[in-house]
Amino acid sequence: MAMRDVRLLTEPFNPGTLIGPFTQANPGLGGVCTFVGEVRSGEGVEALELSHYEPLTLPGMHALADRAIARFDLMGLLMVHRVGMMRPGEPIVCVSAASRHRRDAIGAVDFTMDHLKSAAWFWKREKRADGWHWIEPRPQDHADRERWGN
Amino acid sequence: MAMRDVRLLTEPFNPGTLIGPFTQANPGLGGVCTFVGEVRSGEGVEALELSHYEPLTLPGMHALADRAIARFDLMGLLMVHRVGMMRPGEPIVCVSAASRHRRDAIGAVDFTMDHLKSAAWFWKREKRADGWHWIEPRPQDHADRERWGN
Amino acid sequence: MIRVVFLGKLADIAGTDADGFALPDDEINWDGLLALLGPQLAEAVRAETVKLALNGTLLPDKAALIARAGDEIALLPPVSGG
Amino acid sequence: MIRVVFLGKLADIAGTDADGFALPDDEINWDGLLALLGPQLAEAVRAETVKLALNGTLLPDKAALIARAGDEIALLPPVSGG
Repeated sequence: MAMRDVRLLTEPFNPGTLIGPFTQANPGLGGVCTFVGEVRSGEGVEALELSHYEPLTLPGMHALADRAIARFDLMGLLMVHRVGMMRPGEPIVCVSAASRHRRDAIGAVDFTMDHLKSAAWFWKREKRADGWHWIEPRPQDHADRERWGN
Repeated sequence: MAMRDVRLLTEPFNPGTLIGPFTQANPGLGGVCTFVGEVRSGEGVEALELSHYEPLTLPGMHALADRAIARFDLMGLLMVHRVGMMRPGEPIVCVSAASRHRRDAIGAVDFTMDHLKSAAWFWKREKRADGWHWIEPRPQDHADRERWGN
Repeated sequence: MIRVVFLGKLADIAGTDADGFALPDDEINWDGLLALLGPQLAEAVRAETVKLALNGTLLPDKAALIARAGDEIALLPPVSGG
Repeated sequence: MIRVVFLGKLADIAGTDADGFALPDDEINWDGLLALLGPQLAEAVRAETVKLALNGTLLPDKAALIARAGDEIALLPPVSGG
């Protein structure tokens, strides 16, 4: 049974403080793959706001964790996402998978990241010099998910 | 030009102390993907020894870093490998890639891990209750590399 | 009263994240909801890409909506990319 | 003298990680190296999967080896999996 830690956070977080205990909980595990996404800077974005719909967003993340755990042979899966207002450079998402074999950990992180936005119901808007702009879906997101045959 | 940090370490290391500064060096970078491999436990292995041939091993790691940097759009690539005697649970390898876009970071870690053993000339032996045993190449390693078309 | 939650850019069109509406009858269907929302929001939420959740559960067909007093309806435009 | 480095299980067969050998001539070729190593090691390093590096550079064809005094030869079995 894979250990699971799925959270929505409304305040800034430090991925290192999540990954350390997550790794320590599974000593001798084989491998841990971690992806941390940050709010990009240098593109004129002053702030990013993520809104969510509580009754769908967290259950969507748990359903995605179920799929990743069913698909890959994992010892643990961590899935943490920020909501609310963020500044460039702040972590927005952290997904970490621990497994006995390398390919399962890397595959689970890749799979989870490809599906997280569609599974978890987030709406993003960016603040630029001329005000707030909603972010539309990208065709690339669909192509990324298609890689997994569903 | 991607920042590069390629090292062979003869003493135990803490991946968190490498990843923190690596991430801090690229604020607002988009994403960081990290894989940490540990010496597996629970399979009767008491110790693992990795030997290398200095004139080939480190140049092999740098050549692999060149290929990953050429293939993916990276801001930084960290590739650290232990050599010498290790105990179960100790980190053996840490590969971390920073990029503006998620797929480059995850792809670079996946690619690097698939090629690291063949590119970097490591020989492993395990100590079990009945003594030391050399680890042979696995057909799966070849299949993993074939995924990349080379 | 029903509560209607507007996500993403629908909140901009609505001018609020959520609003309460008095029901003209015991229950309300999709056309009744559109009438309550007014023409501008009705136009926006008719788009095929806008989904509807009733009390936290997505409806496979939002046009099949039947809501009663105390229910929460969420109107969900496509999630963001990037 | 040349120095020969044995990697992986070749070190077990040789009983050492590296050894120095006096050269019978100014230079030594592949067959001369096999003669110096003795029958058991010669058999092991003849395997197609064993590669040879001369002064840190892999030879495309180890049978084309020409080494001189002061050179370092490394004999490299396949790297480990796992």
